[in-house]
Amino acid sequence: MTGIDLLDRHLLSVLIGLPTAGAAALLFFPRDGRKAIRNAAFLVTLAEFLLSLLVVARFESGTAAMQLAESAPWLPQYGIGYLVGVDGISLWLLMLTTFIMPITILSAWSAVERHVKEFMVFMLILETAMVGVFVAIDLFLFYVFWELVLIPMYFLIGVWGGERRIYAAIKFFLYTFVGSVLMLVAILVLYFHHYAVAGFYTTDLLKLYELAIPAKLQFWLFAAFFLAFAFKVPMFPFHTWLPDAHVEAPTAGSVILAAVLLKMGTYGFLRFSMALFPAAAADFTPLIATLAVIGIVYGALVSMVQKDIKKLVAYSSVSHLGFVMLGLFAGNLQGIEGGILQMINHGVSTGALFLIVGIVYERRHTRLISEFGGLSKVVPVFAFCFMVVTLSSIGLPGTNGFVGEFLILLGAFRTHMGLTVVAASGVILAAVYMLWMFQRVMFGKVTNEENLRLRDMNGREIAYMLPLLVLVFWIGVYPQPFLRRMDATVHAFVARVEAGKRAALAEAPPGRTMFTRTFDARK
Amino acid sequence: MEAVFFILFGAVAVGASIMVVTRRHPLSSALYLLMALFSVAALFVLRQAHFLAAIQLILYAGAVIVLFIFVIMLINVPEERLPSERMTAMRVLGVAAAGILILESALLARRFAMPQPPVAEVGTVEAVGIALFTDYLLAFEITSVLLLAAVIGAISLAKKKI
Amino acid sequence: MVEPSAYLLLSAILFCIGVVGVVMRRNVLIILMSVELMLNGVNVAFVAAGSYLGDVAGGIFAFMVMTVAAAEAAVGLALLIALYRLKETIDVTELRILKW
Amino acid sequence: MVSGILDGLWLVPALPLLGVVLNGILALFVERPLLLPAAGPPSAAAGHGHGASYRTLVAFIAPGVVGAAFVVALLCVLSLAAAPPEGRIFVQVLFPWIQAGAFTAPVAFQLDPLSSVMALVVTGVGFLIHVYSVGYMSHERAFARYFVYLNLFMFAMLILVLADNYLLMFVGWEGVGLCSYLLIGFWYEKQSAADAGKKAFVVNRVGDFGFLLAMFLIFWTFGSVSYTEVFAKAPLLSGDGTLTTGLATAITLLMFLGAAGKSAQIPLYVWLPDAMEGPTPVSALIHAATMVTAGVYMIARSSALFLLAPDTMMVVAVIGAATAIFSATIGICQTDIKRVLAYSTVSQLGYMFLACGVGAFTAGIFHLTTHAFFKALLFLGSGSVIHALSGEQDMRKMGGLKKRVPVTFLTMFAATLAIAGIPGFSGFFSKDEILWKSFSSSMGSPVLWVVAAAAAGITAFYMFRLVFLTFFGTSRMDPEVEKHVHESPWTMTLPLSILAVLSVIGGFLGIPAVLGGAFGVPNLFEGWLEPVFRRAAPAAAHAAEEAAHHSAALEIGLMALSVGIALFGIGLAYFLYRARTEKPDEIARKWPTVYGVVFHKYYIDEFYEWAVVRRVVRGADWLWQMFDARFIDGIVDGAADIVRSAGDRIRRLQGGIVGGYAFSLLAGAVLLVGYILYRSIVQ
Repeated sequence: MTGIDLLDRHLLSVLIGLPTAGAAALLFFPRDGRKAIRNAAFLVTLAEFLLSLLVVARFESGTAAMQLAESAPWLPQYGIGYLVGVDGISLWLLMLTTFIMPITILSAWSAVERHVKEFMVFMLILETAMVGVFVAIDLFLFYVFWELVLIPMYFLIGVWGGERRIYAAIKFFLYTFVGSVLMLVAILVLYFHHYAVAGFYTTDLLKLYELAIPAKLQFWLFAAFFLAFAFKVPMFPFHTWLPDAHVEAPTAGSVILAAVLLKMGTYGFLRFSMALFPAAAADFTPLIATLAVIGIVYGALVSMVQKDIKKLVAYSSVSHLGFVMLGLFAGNLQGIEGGILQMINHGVSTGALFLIVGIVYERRHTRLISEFGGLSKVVPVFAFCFMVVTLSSIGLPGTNGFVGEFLILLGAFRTHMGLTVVAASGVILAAVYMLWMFQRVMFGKVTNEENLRLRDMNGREIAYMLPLLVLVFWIGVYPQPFLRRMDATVHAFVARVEAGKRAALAEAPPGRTMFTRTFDARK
Repeated sequence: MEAVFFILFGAVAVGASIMVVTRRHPLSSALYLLMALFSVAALFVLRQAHFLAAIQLILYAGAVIVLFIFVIMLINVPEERLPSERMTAMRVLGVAAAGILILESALLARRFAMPQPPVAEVGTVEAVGIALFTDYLLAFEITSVLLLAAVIGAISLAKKKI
Repeated sequence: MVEPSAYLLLSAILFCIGVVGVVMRRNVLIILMSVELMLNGVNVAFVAAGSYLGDVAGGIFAFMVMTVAAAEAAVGLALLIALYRLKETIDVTELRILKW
Repeated sequence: MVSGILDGLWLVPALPLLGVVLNGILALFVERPLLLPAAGPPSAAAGHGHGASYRTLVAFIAPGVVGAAFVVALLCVLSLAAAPPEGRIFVQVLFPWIQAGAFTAPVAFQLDPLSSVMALVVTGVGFLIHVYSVGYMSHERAFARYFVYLNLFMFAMLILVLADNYLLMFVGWEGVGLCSYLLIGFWYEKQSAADAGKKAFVVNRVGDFGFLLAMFLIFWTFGSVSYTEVFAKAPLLSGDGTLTTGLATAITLLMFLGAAGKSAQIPLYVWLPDAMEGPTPVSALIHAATMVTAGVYMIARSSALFLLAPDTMMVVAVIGAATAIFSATIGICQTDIKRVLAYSTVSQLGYMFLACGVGAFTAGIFHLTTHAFFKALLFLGSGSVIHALSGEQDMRKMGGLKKRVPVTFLTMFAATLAIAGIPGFSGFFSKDEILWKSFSSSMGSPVLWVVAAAAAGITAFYMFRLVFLTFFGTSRMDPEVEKHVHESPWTMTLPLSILAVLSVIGGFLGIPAVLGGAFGVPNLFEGWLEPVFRRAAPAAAHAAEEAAHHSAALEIGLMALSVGIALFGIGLAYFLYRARTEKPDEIARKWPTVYGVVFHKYYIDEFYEWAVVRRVVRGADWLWQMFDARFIDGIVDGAADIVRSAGDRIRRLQGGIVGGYAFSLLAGAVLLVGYILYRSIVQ
């Protein structure tokens, strides 16, 4: 009984700690016992997922407060604490993380033959870091997890990647690191500003939310946070690390990268940039929405002309993440809920697409579209899965992609009508590039002899694809369970951002643009 | 009186030092080094540092220079295989920088006016000995450890196979 | 009566001659000797300062420097022998394995 | 409010979905393994060997569920009809689908006279085509897969017509687009088929883009996407100035873009002719009878909004008329039997849009219904011909089939008479209604009538050209093909016969008042649909009343004139393709330019290819190669290169040469001492 209680009270800490504990245990496994290592890693991630289901069970959808919160002093003299909790924004991202991990472990079953133990250890550490990012509500703790994510990912790309893995790994690392360093500076500024205003040091996010920050300072802080998150998302024009990282990363790495790591950027915008600096967010909105829309169209166009399937999917991520950003910066309930849902959708659909690419790659060791053709006939189960995932990525009604994209566009239409019209054309382009690719890979006659001997998906592959397909249809047909749990939080969020915006407008006369306001204030 | 000896030995020390760094064969350098060290020992005597002057002679002349000469003889690099010395930009710059450093030091040295000496006997064997075995005992002991390490290090490096 | 600054200047000159030796010469043996010169230059300053200030610490430091110099000469020459065996040269520019 | 049997409304779309699931299981687990290359060399035996039993099962399930859906729909409609005209609307809410703040869209079905007509047409014609498919596709190896798609299509189409809000309609809208994609590309090993499928989907998406934006405007204007609420609020909001004419025009134009994409109107019609790459029953079901009429349905459904935007109505009417005559002229020169029918479909859809554009929604829906009968029949008949000729589709290699396939000939001939507008056949009533309304309605004009009547004449001409080339004259078939000519099995001829009967008598459902009134026969169709359009838009009723001001004599006169034009078209066809068969070639030789342009479909496809497709692809390639790889990555890599080369220079200081290190030591000492000196001087 007490054990259950203890678990309940420290559920999030257990979720953070479990994978690392698993990783530590893996260190004692004999190096040659690959099978045992794989099984153990899978069991750990599966246990993590099952435990995380408890979070959903315990989650109260009626409140905007942080739930399952835990706090413990960490560096009390600096006001830094170990504070974790979930709300409607982070809940599904947390779930997505724990959900996708067992799947990626399964996908790496036979794809990773070298250094299996190290691979699994890195994967598990990565999971700890990702879970930590989504549940941390202390700025310092968040930053620690944020940076911790980089390390295992760097190695996953750099060690188990493709031919240009070193280039890709370093590019990935430096790109995101440049951003996070700026963020660190902004965090410190915020930290000292809080001291100057409130008289004590803290990195507790909820306390920082209550801080009134002058618009001028908000501008610079937002700009610093913006770069950190924009690199991670990645927003156009900061996206070029993504295709390289995706193409070179092993399948499992790509899946995690697409499903979770990119979401850290969008989540950061929501949790930090917009919530802490509402006035600056309002100022930046036109810029960000424009970049998002450029990203949507640009990503789609560039996807269209790719010759490598994986690169195509990577660029399509740029396009999809543009949708997410547009939704978040629509600033209304529909847009933000759509944005959050689309984060999940993108995790599911694009994750699945990378798994699909991984399946062919494992068999043919090539990802060039021109190498394929007519696969439908040879590998029917694969064709079916591929089709469903493709349609979900296109955003066909009845699949998850539609619900997210629809809500985003619906919300954004209210606030940025012209941009939304352009963004909606991304829906057309998505059909063009995905179907064209699908056609070239799956339809036509089998022109390459090697493709005739292709094996269809085996039981393990079907086993990890199936949950994704179920989710595709579940969110597509009945998204209510997902949306309802966001409602209260997003409502409160929109209200807070609006209030912050109004306060800032009261401070500076309306009608000023972002730059005039900021730079005038300096005189 | 001190001034005469200072100029004499100082000039010998500088001259010998210049010869050390300019001789082609290391053996000549070693002998000039010996001369420079003698001069420095004499300067020590001028400053009443008798103990150090003695040590200077015993340690350098008796041990270090002998060691140098021993090594020179041991490896016995033939004349033609001695490294050829060319003037390079870096060397010219090095000399120039050294010149500047001397100049700077000279200017700096003039600015540090030292108090007139309370003539206390600080360089005698007795004074140094008492200091070494009281205030600086730990440092002194550590010196012995350093020497031990040097001995072991030298042996293990110079031995053909360990 | 000799000004203290004269000793300091002499010390600087000896030191700088040693530096020039280190910078200019390629013969490892001579470089090692130049290092000895530099140390001696420093010692002059120590001894002079100690005696002018009436502080025994100057002498003690000079003593320590000598010890280090002896150790350095021993280890340095041992290294030289080892290197000579390996590379058959005492040209310092050819001993570049310090940077791989 | 009616209920009882109506509570089973959800079964109508659910039954085909059940078929999808069942057939899907059979397709994946029974049929797929048989089709794998590893399972041995491909042979027709796969269809009749040990896999035969599952095929029988599929052949029962697929048409069975659709038939059952038809029965349920019929029962529902009958029970709806029992209610008084004003109460003929039934909404069944199943579960909330998307809810976010004020936005809410449930999965809910609405049965009213309009959707019941559509549901009956879709399930009825759909059922017949399913039965036909069993025969037509009997040699197909992926038998179950075909029926999975077909059932899925029925499901999506029924969602489309039964939805009670725009969002759910959009689900069906995209769903049918998907099935169209799957079915056009059914023989995906054929490059042209896969291309055509993709083209259809993408062009449809262009339309969907319009629909989607229209939906956003509707939501932010009306605060809802449910039909009932939107139509109820439309007059109110337009009264208080919230819904300006400009806004209404924007909404409806965007919707029309959607409709034009789905219903293949100018400028988005290009996908439909290519869609003939799909199996013929698919062309009949999707690309003639049901899916392509979704645009018409959508406009009729939104009549309340369209009537608030006169400019849009004019655009719809003009585009409809233009499409009608434009594609009719292309139909003249086509040699592929299915392509002739495809352009004919585009042309007939133009009529329906013309009807909607002049406010005659009832006429549009009526034509939709009769067109579903006779055009499905024409396609199925052509399918039967193709089946008989072992896959030959070129009319120049047919001829004299009248005796060889009598049932097919008779039924197709009936359909031809119907489409040509011969009095007494269904097409006559519906087409003439449209012609009359386009002339007489307050939104119509004589110009529209002239264009439409001319198109009717051309239609009669090319349809009879088709019949003469195919069934009359001497055989031009390959001898090898000729040996195997046979009449189709009953599964195919039975649906043909039923559809033929409907094509002949279907028109009597909606006899124009001017003809029927004399005999006391009411216009059943109009009476049935009237509540929908009156409730939605009193203005429509107003327009209809205005039409009544014109004299009956004028109406009869115009009717006779249009019949005359049609007969002239038939006569010309007889002259050119029966009496003087050498003439057509002569004409083609005489005016090669004109003939060439028409034969190549006015080079519209080539124009799109040149103006849109190639530009976009090249532009995208440029973006990738130049902007992404050179510019952005140039900056990124350039920054890295600067750091690297700087590092490379600095690295040389640490070249491992002791002198170098000593020198930097010396330099450091110089600087340090210099600094100390400087400080001591400054102080």
